[in-house]
Amino acid sequence: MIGSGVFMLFGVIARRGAAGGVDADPVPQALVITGIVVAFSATAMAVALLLRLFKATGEATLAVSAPKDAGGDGDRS
Amino acid sequence: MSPATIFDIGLAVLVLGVAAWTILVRDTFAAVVSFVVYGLLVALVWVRLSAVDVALTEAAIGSGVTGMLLLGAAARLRPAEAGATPPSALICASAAGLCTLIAMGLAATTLILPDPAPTLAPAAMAGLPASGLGNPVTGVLFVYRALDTLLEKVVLVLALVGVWSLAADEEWGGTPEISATRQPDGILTFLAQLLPPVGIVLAIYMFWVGADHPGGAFQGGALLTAMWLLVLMAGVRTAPATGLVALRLVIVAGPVIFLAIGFAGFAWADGFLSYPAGYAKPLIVIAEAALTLSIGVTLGLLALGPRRCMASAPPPSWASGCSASSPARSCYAKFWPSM
Amino acid sequence: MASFLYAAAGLVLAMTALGLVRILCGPRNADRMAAAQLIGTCGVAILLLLATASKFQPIVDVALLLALLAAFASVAFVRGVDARGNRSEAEERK
Amino acid sequence: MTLGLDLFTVLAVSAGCLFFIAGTVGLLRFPDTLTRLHALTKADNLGLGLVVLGLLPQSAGMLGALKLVCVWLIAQVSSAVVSQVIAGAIRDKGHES
Repeated sequence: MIGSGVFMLFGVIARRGAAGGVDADPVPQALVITGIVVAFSATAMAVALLLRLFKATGEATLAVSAPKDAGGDGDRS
Repeated sequence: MSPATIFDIGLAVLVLGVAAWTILVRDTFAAVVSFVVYGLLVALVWVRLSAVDVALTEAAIGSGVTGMLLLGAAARLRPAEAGATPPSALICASAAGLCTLIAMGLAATTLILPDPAPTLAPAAMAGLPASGLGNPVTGVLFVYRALDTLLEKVVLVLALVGVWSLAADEEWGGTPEISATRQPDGILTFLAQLLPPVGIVLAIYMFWVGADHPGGAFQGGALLTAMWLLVLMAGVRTAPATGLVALRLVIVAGPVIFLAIGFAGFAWADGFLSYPAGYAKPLIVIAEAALTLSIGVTLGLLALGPRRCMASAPPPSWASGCSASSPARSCYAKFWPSM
Repeated sequence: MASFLYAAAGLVLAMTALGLVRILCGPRNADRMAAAQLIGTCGVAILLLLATASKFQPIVDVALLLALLAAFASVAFVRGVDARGNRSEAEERK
Repeated sequence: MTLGLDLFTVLAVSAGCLFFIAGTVGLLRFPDTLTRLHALTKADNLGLGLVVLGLLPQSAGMLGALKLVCVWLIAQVSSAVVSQVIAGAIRDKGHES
């Protein structure tokens, strides 16, 4: 969620950088496309980690000290 | 105010509302569904920001494939949800405070940009005619900032390695589990047989027009992923074993071909990742074709995750059921060769 | 003409907002999924209207992509429900 | 001629919007999940269909029009399948899910 917010700021910058006959600056756009794909791979990694934790311990939280949100995937998104 | 302005304001309010709801809601499933809707609305925002390439990527990856990944995780984690304790108020407050602070900082930076905002558009456009491409975003991805694109592919492959290494030892190289119960006459099978051909045509179209119009390897690859996952979810085909050499070859083919073209730049052009004059467009199209396939497979495998059986459950009996042969399989063999 | 199309897109967007209420309230997950489907179709309609209003044809491609992926999340949802069902059966057997 | 086509667009798109409103109201007001599914798929597809019909005269040439119709057809198929599948899930699970 935070990531896509930052991406949209990039979008605003791109739109304001319209010049040279294009509607929006292509450089931030290309960065955002790359960013979306990398964000997805990070999410996939995190979900795999969470599922492995769930499989190993039977719960989706790190029970030892800091209680983390079990629906972490929702937040992480 | 013109209707377009009112539309934009409404869209912005809606996006903020859905974002807030997604974060605040306690039920995991509700959060995931609103995240999917959020992705759709963000794609609309990108369209309004004249960034159609990004809108395509967001619609396919941000909303489609991520949604599927999170829905699967939500379904698997449901047993854990009941016993979960909500985080303490202090943690919530400090996280919210920190996020607000960062958001305000970023917004302020965006707002205080000088009025003719700094732009690299002229620089990016200057190199475009030489490459023979018509779409500035593809131009940036494959000419101006080709190194970023190459490294991103490497990140994808690394992420996949990471996801796979989370498999338990005895499951290493196994087939990713996907909950598919195949019903030969089922409506889902019908959909999984009807949509993918259309999707594949559209993916090729997107990769092809990517040279001159919005589209490209990422969007085409993500669409391929979605179609592949649809087929897997309907149980028309089974997922490939992650240990297969052919599968791994497909995954690395994209980056390797791109890298080879990059190194060829030393021999025939000015240096790494520079294209010889006149051959830029064909080379880019070749690299993009390989990348489309690689991205499609890698994203799909990332979404599938490692082979994962629930610790409490015996090997699912229906897992064998979905590999039962059927007429549909032979028809799909051309589209989905067993990798 | 463009103004009218923007206004129509705005109206459909308002319907999207109303559809969100169903995602918020549920009460069942199937309701949420149905609402998501409605919002998907609304999104396609909005994109088509915007494409014509702004005379920028590639937006239709986004609509095409969205229409193709509309079924995707719902199918994943049903699979998730099935996975749960299968697991509980497996636990019963134990 | 142009005026006629524009008028046609306005009428068809307005009618489409009306169906979108009807579908949303149905989704919000109908008493249970199955009737809500009924409301949204019927109304939604008709709504999208009318919007597409209305936009046809404005589209860029024959191919543009063909693309619009393709969008509608794909949406039609997936919407029909999805409502079937969701309804099936409800039937299998009873009132538990």
